[in-house]
Amino acid sequence: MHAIATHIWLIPLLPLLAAGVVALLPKRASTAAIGLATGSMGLALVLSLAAFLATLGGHADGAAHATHIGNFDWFRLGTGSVRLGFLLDPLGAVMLVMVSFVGLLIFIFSIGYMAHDPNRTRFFCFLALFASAMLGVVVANSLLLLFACWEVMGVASYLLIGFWYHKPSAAVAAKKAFLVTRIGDIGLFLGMLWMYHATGTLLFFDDGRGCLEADALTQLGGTAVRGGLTAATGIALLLLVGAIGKSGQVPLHVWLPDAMEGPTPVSALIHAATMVAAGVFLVARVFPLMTGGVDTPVGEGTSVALQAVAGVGALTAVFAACLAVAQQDIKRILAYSTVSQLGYMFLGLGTGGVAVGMFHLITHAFFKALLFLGAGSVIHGCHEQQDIRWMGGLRRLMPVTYATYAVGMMALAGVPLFFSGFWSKDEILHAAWSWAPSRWPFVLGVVGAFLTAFYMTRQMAEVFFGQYRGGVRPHVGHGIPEATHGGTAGGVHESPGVMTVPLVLLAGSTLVLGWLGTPAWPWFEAYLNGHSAHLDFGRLAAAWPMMLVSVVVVALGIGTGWWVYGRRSRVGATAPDPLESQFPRIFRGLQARLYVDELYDATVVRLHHVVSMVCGWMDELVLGGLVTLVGLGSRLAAFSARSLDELLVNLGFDAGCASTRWGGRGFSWLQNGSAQRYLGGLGLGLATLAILVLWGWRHG
Amino acid sequence: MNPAQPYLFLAAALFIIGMAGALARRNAILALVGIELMLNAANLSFVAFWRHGPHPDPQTGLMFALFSIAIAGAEAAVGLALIIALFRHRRSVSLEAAESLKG
Amino acid sequence: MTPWFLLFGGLVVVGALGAMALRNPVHCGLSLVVTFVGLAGTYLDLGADFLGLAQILVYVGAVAILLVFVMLLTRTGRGESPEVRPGGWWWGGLVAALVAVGLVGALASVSGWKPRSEPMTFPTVRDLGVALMTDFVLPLQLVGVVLTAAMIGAAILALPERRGGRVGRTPKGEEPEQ
Amino acid sequence: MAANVDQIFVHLMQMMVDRVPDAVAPWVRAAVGVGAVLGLFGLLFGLTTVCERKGIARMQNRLGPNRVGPFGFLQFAADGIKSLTKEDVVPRSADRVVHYLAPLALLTPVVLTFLVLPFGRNMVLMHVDTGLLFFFAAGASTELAVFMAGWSSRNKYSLLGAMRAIAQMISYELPFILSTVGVVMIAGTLSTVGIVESQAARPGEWLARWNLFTPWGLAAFLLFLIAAFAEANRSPFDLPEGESEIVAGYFIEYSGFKFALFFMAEYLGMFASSGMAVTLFLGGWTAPVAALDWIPSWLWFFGKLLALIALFIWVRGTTPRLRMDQLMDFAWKFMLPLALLILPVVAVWHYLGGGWRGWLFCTPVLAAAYVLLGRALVGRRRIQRRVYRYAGEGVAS
Amino acid sequence: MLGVGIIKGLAETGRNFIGSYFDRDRLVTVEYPEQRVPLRENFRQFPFLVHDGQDAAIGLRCVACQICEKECPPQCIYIEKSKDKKPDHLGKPQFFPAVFNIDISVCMSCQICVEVCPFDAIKMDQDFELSTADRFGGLLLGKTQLARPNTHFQRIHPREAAEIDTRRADERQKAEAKAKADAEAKAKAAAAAAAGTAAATTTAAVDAAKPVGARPAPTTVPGPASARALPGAGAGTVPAAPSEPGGQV
Repeated sequence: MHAIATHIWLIPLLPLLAAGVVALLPKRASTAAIGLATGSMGLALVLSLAAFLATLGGHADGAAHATHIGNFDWFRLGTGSVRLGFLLDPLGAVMLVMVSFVGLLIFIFSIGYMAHDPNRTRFFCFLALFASAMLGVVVANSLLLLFACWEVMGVASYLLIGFWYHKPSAAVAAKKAFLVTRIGDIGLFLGMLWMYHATGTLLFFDDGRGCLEADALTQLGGTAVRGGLTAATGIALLLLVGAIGKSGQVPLHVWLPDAMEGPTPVSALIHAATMVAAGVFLVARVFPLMTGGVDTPVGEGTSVALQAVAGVGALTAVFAACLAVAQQDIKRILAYSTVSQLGYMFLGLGTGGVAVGMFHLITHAFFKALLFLGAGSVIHGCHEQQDIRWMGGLRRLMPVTYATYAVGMMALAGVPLFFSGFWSKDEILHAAWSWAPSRWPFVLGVVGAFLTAFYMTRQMAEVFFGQYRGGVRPHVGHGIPEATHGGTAGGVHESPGVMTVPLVLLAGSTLVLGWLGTPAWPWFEAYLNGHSAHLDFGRLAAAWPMMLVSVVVVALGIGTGWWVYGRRSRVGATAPDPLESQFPRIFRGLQARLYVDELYDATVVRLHHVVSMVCGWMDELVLGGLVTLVGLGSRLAAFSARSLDELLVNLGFDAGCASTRWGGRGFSWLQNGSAQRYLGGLGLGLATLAILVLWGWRHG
Repeated sequence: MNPAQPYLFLAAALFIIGMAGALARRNAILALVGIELMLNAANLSFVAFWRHGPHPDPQTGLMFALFSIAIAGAEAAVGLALIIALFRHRRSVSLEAAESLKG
Repeated sequence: MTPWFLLFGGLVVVGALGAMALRNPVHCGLSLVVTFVGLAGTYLDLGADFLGLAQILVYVGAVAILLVFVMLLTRTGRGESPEVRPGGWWWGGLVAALVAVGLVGALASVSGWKPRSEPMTFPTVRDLGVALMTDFVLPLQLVGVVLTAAMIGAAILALPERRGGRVGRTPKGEEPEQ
Repeated sequence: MAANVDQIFVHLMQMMVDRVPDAVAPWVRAAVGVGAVLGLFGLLFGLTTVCERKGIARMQNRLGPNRVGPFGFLQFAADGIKSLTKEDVVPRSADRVVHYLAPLALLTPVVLTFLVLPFGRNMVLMHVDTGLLFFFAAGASTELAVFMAGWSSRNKYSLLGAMRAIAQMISYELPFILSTVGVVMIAGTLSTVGIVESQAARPGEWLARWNLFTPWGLAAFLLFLIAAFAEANRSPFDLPEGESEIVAGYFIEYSGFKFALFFMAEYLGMFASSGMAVTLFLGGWTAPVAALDWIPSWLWFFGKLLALIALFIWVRGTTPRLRMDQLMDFAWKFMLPLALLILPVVAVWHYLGGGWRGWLFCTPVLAAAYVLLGRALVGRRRIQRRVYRYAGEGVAS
Repeated sequence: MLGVGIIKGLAETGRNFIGSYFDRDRLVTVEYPEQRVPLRENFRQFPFLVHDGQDAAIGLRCVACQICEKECPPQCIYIEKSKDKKPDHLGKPQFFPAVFNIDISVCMSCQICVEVCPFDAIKMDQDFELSTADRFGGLLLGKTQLARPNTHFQRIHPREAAEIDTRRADERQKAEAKAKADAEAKAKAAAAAAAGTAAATTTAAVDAAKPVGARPAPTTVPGPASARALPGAGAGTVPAAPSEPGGQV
């Protein structure tokens, strides 16, 4: 077991190698590319499972942290050297398994989904690149390495979102995603710099010297900065900004819905399971820092950072949920749902600590990937149609997709008992309930849960129930050649096996995962904290009232959803949405995303515009002026030099030249081209030399 | 009269004849012949000094003469090639024809 | 002053005078050959037999032929232009006389010549070979380089120039215009 | 008994020299030696001319001279007398002095080359340390004489013939000299006597160590022979005096005895180079097998010499005359590269100790070089069958 | 492979060289004075005069008609006719050449004189060893040097001589037969003259109806001519006409 720990760096390396090789392959070698990428992901999965087993083993001997650290010198810098390192601990192991498992399924799904896309070699190259970056973040033991993989992930997301670059909207969305996440990354970067400045190292655990270890934390906690903030909280907040940018929390969430322009597997992989989860993972990773260096028990997170995390999480959860309600595009609904669920994760982290947040992250990864892939299969089936108004009645047409989608929907909504979503959300609500500082997060969480259940049922009703409204419709293709499908009702048909198998697998795992974190047998939390879990139904009794509350809320959500949308299925594709008819203004507001984009345009973009205007003006006037000044000066100097030269030098100099020329002509007689005269001269020289030597020698 | 002197006188005579000829003859080839003679005069003096010199063991004189023969061969080849090139441009071989390089 | 020296010395002087004074350049070339043979004889007389034979091989075998060939190539030897510059001898003679005074003076006044103690051991060809390969290996290689350079240079100089700068004939093979 | 038969001529020489006062002894020794050699080879010259004509006749299924003397062997006397009696015509515009000197200038170096040939055990006229170099130095000056002959007779054909002869002799002088360097490297000395002794059978061994019995030796021997053919302007290389093309080459304007001198010089040149070939490659006067050592050494030398002369005649009887450019190509593009290649091969042979390992390495290298150079030389110019295109043929279809 | 051709060539000449010592007939040389190559029949060198019998003066066939002198391209024949005549082989008196010179240094042995001579008097000899010390007189051959007996002619040109002899024999026989017939005709003419005047008128009428050319009596055809069968295609009504021996067919 120990072997895999030291070679943990293999896991991110394999997909990276695959990406590199695929990058070199020509477009027509797509099968090889697919094989390589999927193979590398499969291998990564195997290694991750091995690593997971290793941490389980470590767990047995009760080590506080069954962690294995492998640090090495990246490059020597004078006396010191920049050190990087790889880390394997339960948190990382879990994430490794989740990322590689979900990634593999998504790879397999995209084989079918991208079958008709000519550029699929390039697609798989970017996917493999992204997978390796994500795995890199998970196993990184140094903030620097984490930041590097963080950036590669950003690039990969830009490439994947803008995969169909011939679509202007995709290109814009990719740029937007990249820029917004960059804003978050600046925060992360500043945090990193401050950390390095304060502790001198960026390694998390360096047997005592790491920045997340006791003495560094106490040192950070101790140094107070203006405004009563300790250095630890300052760094934590900055890191939080990075997490917010990457995970698409409220202020920086605008890019995530637009990122739906990319192919569905991309959305599934990046915007559901892994990338957005990276923000949460970052917070989980630097959690000791978050708690202000003081090891507070779970739940009473009083440190400012944690309060911020919880606040942001709660706010995002509700806000995104509201927006999700009014969306028409199937993928946009899921995108907003992801944003809100991430809000829940942050809420869980803020209130309940690492275990709660991570458990929801893992479960959410599985069922959100399931939902996205389901949506992908739906879109694929309806010939690239993404607007739910043109769908409907797919229950009969795409039975497998319907079934798996239903499982995902119930897990997301939080239907009790069988579905993992219920348990993880319940944990969060429980933690939020028992959170000391304030009750508001709990309230927002409950409202969010209700809204989640509502819009999911709305989506189910619109898509799977009623009549198929997609018969005659404007062709909304991605410009990729339309593959003609056989089948009924405008050619809708069930997706091929390679797409439905992952759906079934994910559905199965969604069902299974729930049991890991139930209050009765909190295996997940125990595993993370490193001690063993034992079955105890007593705790279940203690948590009973909270479970009851969430069940009621979910029931209410599904009920209203069914009441509004389920009873009378939508008549025509262009018929107004029932909500819209009742609260037109609110609905249209929500549909337009509460004008957040416009707000940003108005503020940030205009500010930027103004600043660039100023710079342009400044450059033109100040610098331009300077240059012209210099030009003038040199012309002046040239003029004066010429006049000086004219007067003073020439006259004197010419006279000198004349005399030398005269002398030259005199001597030129000597050199008249006759070789023999030169030889004669030589001879004379020799003779006089001989005579002189003779004379000197004789008399000397 | 040391043993090498007669050879040196012979070399001097050869040198003088060579120089006189080189200076007097108009034909470039014969100037070259004159130079060739001067070269051989130098060779002869080398060998004479080697033969009757104080320490003949390292054969430096002999070697020098040998190398100078090789070089003289190369020099003759290049000189004559020059003359051919000169002839091609000036249609005549006399040195008067090749006096454009002057002040 | 061995009899051989008188014979070969005579050959040398007569040949040299002939080479310089004869009217027909080809005759001058041939008398030059006589001087070369005479010189080879003196070398043999001086005990440098390898050098003498090399002298014959190089000069008589190659340089003389080269000289004569060039005379043919440049169509000399038909005595069209006066072979000697007017007043040429006078001027050449004067300089030569001056140099002669210098040289002979130097030679005559040499004194203090230490005769060699041990008897003269004539190097065999093997000794020369060994010397060439050990003490004089650098000059040997340099001579090789010089000879190659000279050969290439001579070839390029002698071959008729062409417009395209390529040595020798034009691609279509006809003679470039002279 | 065998020893003194072997040394019979040495004893004869000694007897003669003893009878003369010591002061004059070296001169007498030299005179007698040279006289003997010249007489012997003069006679051999005559016989060879006859043998050549009879041999070539026999090769061409005809009889050859058999009128003058028994089986025609006094034919050379008849030729000699004829050349003496013939009028010696000298063209008016010829350069009289040079025209007269040319045959002498040609004959003296050729005769000089006989000084260094070891005819038998300690039967060499000039035992000197640089024998081989002397041979080549003398050989090199024949070109000048050829030029003198060609130029002095003021005749376009003779000048052309001289130019061709000189070009050919210079081109073949390089392989001629280079091919012997291998032998010098192995023998370690330039003196011909040393070379012959290095090829004698070592006391223990039964087979002599002739250079011919080594791969590089064979290649060098062939190169030396071919170059010797060219130096003597014989057989395939007799373009300079190709009767059909330019009448008789550089000795057109010579008639009578001067022509005979040229003729003799050519033959003596042939004898000299085949003698040197025998010395260098066929082990001079050593017996091929130790057992046959009782046969006198000079008999071996002359036997081999006659064999080579027969080869000269044989080749003359078979090979057509080479064109000028073929001749030059052959020298510069085949003979020279091969000769240069032999040097490293000999070095490796020496390094490998010359046993079967030497053979294993040298033969393939030399064979490959021979084949490749041969193909490069001949290969390119595939002799195509002439294709006749008639006027209407190409255009119509 | 370079040099293979030469080796093959050497092998060939070597084989010739050695072979020549073992089997002599490889050698093509004819050692001239001792061995000679038999001359071809139509080899010709210079003309000679043929004479029948042994004595040239009598048997000389030439009748000095000087046709050959006129026809000879280099004009190297000089004939002077004799004043008196002598009987030829048919007994008819003919002239004979008093002087008959041929300058063989001029004659180019073109055989035109032989072709134009109606009397087969001049034929081409095969003797080529004619070198003489004297360039002018020696090469002008007189009548006596030119005359050769017919036997010599038969030896050097057997076939031609045979044809000519048979033809001359026929002429001789025909002449004799004609002479005999003349004699009989003369005798009968004398007898018939007396009784013939009456019968003459009847035979003249019959003669006018029969075509000319009917031969009274077939003559014996000599051996060689009959051997040549007339071309079958030509056999017409004409009975086998005796072919003119020696006539050009």
